[in-house]
Amino acid sequence: MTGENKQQNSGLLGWALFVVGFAGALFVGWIVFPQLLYSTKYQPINYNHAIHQEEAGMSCEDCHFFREDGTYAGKPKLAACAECHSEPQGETEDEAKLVSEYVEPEKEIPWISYSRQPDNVFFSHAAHVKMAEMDCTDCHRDVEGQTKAPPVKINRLTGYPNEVMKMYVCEDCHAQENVSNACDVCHK
Amino acid sequence: MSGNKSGKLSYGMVIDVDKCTGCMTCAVACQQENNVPFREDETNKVRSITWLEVFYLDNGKSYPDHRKAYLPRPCLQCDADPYPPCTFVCPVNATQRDEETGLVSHIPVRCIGCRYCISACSYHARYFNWWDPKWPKPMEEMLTPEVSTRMRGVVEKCTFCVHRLQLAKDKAFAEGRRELDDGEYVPACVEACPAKAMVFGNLSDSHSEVAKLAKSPKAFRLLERLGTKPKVIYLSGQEWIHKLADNVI
Amino acid sequence: MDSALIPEGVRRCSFKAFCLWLLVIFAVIGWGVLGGFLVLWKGLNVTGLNDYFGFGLYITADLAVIALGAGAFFTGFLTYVIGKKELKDIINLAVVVGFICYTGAQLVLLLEIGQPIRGWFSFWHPNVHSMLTEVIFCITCYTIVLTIEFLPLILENRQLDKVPEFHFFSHNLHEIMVVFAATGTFLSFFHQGSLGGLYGVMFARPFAFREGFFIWPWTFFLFVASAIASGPALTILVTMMVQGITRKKLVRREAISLLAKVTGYLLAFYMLVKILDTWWWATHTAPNMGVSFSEFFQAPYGLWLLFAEIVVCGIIPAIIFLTPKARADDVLLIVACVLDCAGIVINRFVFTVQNLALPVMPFDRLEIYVPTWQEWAPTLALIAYGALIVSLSYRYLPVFPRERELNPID
Amino acid sequence: MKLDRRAFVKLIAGGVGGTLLSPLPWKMADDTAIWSQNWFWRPSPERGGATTVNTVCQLCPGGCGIRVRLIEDKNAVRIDGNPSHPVNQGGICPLGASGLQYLYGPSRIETPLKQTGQRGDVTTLKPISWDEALEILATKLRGMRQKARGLVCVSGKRQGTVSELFARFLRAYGSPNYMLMPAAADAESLGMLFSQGQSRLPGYDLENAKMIVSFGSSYIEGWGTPARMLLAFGNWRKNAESDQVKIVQVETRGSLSGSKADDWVAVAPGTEAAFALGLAQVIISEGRYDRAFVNQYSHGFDEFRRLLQRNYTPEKVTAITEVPKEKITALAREFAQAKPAVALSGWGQGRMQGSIYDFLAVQSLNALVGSLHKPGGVTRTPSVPLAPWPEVVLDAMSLEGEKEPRLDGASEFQPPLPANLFYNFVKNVNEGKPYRAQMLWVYEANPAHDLADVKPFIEALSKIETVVSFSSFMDETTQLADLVLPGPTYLERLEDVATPPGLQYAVFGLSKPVLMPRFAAIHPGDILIQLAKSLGGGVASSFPWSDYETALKERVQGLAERGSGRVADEPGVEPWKGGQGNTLASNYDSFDDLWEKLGEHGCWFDTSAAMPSWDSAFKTPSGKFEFYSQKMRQIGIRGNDLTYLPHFEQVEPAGDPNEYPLLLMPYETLIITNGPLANSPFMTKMLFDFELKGDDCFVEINGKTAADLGLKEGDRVALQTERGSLEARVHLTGAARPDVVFIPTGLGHSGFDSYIRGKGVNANAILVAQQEKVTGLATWWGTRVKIYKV
Repeated sequence: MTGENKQQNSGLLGWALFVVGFAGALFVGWIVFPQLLYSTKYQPINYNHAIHQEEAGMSCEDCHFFREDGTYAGKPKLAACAECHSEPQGETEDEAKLVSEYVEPEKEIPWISYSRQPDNVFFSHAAHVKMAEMDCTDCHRDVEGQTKAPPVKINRLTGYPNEVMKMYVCEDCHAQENVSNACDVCHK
Repeated sequence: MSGNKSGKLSYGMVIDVDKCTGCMTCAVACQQENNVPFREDETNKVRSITWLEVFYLDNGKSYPDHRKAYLPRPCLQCDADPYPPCTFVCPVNATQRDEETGLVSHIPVRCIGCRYCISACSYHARYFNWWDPKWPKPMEEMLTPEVSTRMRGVVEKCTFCVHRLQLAKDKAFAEGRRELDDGEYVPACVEACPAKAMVFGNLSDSHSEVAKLAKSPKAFRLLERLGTKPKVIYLSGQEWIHKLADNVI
Repeated sequence: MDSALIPEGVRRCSFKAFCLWLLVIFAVIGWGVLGGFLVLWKGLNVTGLNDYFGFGLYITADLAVIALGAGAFFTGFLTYVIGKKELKDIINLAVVVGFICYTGAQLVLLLEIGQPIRGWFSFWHPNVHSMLTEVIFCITCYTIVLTIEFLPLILENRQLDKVPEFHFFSHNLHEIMVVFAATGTFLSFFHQGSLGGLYGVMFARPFAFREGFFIWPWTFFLFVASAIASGPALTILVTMMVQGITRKKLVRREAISLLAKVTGYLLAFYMLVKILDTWWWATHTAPNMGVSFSEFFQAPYGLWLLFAEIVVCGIIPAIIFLTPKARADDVLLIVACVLDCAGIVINRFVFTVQNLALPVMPFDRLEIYVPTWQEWAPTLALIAYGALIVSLSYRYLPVFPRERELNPID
Repeated sequence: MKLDRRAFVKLIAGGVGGTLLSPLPWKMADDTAIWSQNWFWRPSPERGGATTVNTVCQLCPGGCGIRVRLIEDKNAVRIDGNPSHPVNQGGICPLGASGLQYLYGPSRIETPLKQTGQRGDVTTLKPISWDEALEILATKLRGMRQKARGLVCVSGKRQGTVSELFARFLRAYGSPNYMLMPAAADAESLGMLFSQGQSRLPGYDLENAKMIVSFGSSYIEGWGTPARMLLAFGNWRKNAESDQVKIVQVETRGSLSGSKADDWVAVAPGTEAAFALGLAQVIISEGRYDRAFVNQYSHGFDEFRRLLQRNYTPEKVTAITEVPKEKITALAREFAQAKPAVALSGWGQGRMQGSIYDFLAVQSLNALVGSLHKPGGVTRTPSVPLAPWPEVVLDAMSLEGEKEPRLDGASEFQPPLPANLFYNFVKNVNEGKPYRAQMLWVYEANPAHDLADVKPFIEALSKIETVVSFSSFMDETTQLADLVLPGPTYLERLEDVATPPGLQYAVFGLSKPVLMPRFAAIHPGDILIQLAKSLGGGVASSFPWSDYETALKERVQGLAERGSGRVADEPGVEPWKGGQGNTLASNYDSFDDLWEKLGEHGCWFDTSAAMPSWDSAFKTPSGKFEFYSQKMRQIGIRGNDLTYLPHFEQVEPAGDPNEYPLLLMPYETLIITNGPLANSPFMTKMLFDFELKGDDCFVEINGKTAADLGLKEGDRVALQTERGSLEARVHLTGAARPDVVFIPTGLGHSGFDSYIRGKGVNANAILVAQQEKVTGLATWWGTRVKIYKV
């Protein structure tokens, strides 16, 4: 190999390496990193939204309702489940677990919340649902017809599930809708 | 009115110093409401967190002409133009004056603990967490969920119980109302005051009790000459108390 | 042992003696690190700070060293922008001192804030209205500039210079140093001014507050003036100290005298402006806020501080600097430099501590601030850190370009 | 092929470029920002639905209506005033507002404890089961039944069904020794008996008064019912300038009550009564008294007038009180003119028994201006029409006990003198006469700390074999107990709360458990019922109920039967308005309805019986108000004319003036709690640093006196009296009278938790109580002291 060739080759090789580094970093950044960032947790019981809606004929508000003082109750308490599930309603393993591990010993089910905001955040469901007339699915996953409770992806760094809304999302929407973005509108 | 942006809401407080009996209930109610931490020894007053501090005043005379009074001091929620002294200086936007309500907020999780705001406030209304707050085990159960607990190394201060405004709004929204009625939002100190020496409301509403009281000839503000424009207005019929409120040469 | 690292053609003390010297320095630094560690581990409760004194020794030290670090930008400005070539003798040292001051300040600042791991929030969530944001941005940028300015000097080390890339790089850096000098001047000029603003904007604190014209441009230029009137004094002082310790003449006396003369003019100008500022403040600003001048000075923060700052550490050194005979005298020159530097420290102390100690509400009381050893130790370690960098630089880098010429071996 | 430096740099450059174009750095920065805001050891308060439950506060006898805010029905997170409650109308006091710090307090006792080692050693107080604890107690009681008189009960609660059950138990068991913690009420009930013929407590219609003269009463610092007094004060100050209620504070110390009054009359120590008599003298000699009342409804006016003329002319009163006579005259005229005007008595917070004559002097002043049983004046606290329980079944042994003298010797007087001579009791136990005290029960009281002149009491404890504490907290008395039976706190138990002291209308409060008891505590009422059953005989028959709730309901039946009054279910009711005719319609129709509503709202009140009619007002021999007390004579108290007339007796403070040149006076404030509890952390936090600094408390002293003694602000001094010495720091203040040292009470705890333990000193340790010759009631307003720098 002549010196010139060597030079050329090494130049090409250099650029190739640049591309390798570039592509590798993109791969790590876009594909590997998100995998590494989250751990997966499973709900204590696989809740079947579809069956409650379709077969039990329940509406969303039966479980996800506003309290009298305007605060939002979120997930139902065990007492609500126990109304129907005092004994297993079917053959599934989850059903048996529900009754034996939670309903009978009167232990609240430790549901993992997909989108619960941290302590220092006040989120008014009333403001968004009643006033701004937003749909639940504007922020939350659509659970209609869902037969399986999806696993919860938890950010290893922050400790929050990936569906928890970030502040910039709130800010952007507030700015867009011309709603106050003052800190104390949401923080406490 | 100050040149900064003010909405039709301007929450303020009137404290009648003559009615105040110095019972400290306001301060205790505040600590309970806002999860204010406490330590075994709180006698170093320059390191003790009391969102609502009660100052001791006396007329400087001796027996039997001696008279004293107590002056409760929440955060005065200054309206100064264009910014309150404290929010102006914060490098990280952890404290801010809400232009719609006039409330001065402080977000401890954003705070980096530089204490510039503490230095800027002439009323000592801001407090630094010199220690990690700790509650003896069972006492964690009495913490109010509406107010997040703080951590070592951040500043905190009275927010006029802004979480109560959030809750009141929640209730109003759920009932389909956008506006709050008078008295729906009241800070814990005002609610607790047994002598009803504290009145809270919207200073921009000329019909509100606070707005009327604020115009009383007995009304004064602390350090009026500094131009901080506090939204906490004091009342007293006593000259010596007025004299202690502001530096006048 | 380390002779391979020492620049060619100069004489240095024995490695043993140098190690002994470093040992002393490391002892102080170790003590400072321990103090700093305690602050980070246990929190700021180990300091003498409290809710009255949100700022204390750390901030005083920070402000003082940043002001004193102005020697770097100003000497650079004189050398490269104005073209005072004589000052090339001293410019390297000025840059080293500036680098020490700015990096040291940042380290202390890390201890000073309650949440060091959130310190970077001022970049992530900046409040553009805050003077502190401005200061933090400028200091960070200027630290980078100073590092870049320091870099070619480091690369001129005998061993490093052998690496062709380094040689090439440092050579090129030298070529464009004027750009960095200008950038540094610009940045430093602005943040020295905004440092003054840091206090001037605290309108609820009558001691520091100035009104209207006296905020802008007055306070701004006042603080710039105070920095450039004292920074070069530190540069001179360090030079004289290095010369004294090494018992060598490293810089031509003309260079020192020239810098001293310029410092003298600047100090005189600063004093004039400062006195005017004090007079207006005492007779107009303060009374408008309901405070009398005498109320500002309560024991132990008495009028002696003002006297010390203006007369002892201001007018006297200015006279020495401006009197050709006096500034030609080494002892008098050192005295003047020490006084000048002390003056700036007093000034920053007064704005930091006395400002906060004074009761603003009439029923409030005067509090006294006593720093704990956990505050003193890192502060002194900051000085030791300076000594370390200067020592290492002097030993291994060609800091004084005329050293060989002035101290020929044999 | 070699990877040279250049190539490597390119690889890195590519990597950096790619990374910057990926979300990695930005997401990392953002998540790091969030991570840096999370502090995992920071408590995260329980979230969930909030409810508010009404109940009644029992931290002091005030019985304010409170609302407890609960999260998920289990975490109590706030206590505030119930706006519907007539007494406090939504207000609350610092003690009440910090109530959760008692519920969740670290000094709560979780199980019954038994002293297994030396008494007083807390480390050997070992947990035992409830069964074992009750068995120990029952066995002991069975064993000493023959000498039932040896059982003594000290209750800190003067009213309410639980206290009544204790009294009932003692009676059924056969012991006459049911004692109460001493208080001004002891003198008040005697004074009411002597002047009006009925042992009732005065009720003040303060809300309607135009002028108030307080004789040493800390009217805004804990006298009466704190929240009610603070509310009343706010209302007095609400009026327009022209219509202001005038408040005069007659007191030696420049207290907050004095500063907040329109006028502070700084009398010489202990001479408030003389000042009252001086006012009376001016009013009579100038003919400004209420002739209609005096002529029709009073007895002994002439004797009273002659006494005043002789001994209490302005000149003479000036000599005693050191108040200029012009001031006496002017104030007397004003007091007679301002109708209605009322004079308050009861020193400080009303914890001192005081002198019967002091009470009579002030009450006579009220009578003179016609403020007795009139709106804006003083009447008597109405009784609540509770149904009586069945009579106590007395068996042979309890009949034996009936005949025994009480340990305090109160029965040496002709019955029915309902005196509570606690200091006689302490003295007699120490002297072992007339018989030995074997077992002491302590309920809702902490005498080992709270009793003024506490040392003789502690000594007396060592003479008693068994001490049983019913406290929920590790207080000083409980530390000295042999057996501890911790009750549930007020937020976890059912209990009635009687009409608070000083109120002019009837109130019946019902506190109920707002949350599950945190520990396995048994209600003292239930303990008594169980104990009685296990003792059998008359004792068991006297406690026929299955549990306390049944016993309580039986009494509340009486309210339902009466059918008057109403449950406080709406805010804004001002029961004092409209005077006599203000009878509010009742809002319940049956017992069940009443019980349910009481549970929901916490309070029943009745304004219909606010003022007695003139023919039922006085049960004296003369049927009138007696300036000259024939009732005393009738009871069998012997003496000269002066004995039966209100007069001023100078009490010489204990101690030799040469050795102890200064006077030590205790004072009480609202922010340092007295009584069975110690300060909550929230309250202690609010003390100024000239009240408490580190572990040192401060005594107030005048600058001049300090200069004489060479003392500076903050100097540490020893305070020495005949009883002993304490160390404190001095605070120089113009509020202190020269030559008097003022010391706060309520500090210096050795029990409770680390938030209060060891802070300050207990003033009670060096005070000397002195007993009135005629009644045996004790005063301790002043003790001679010497102080010196240490």
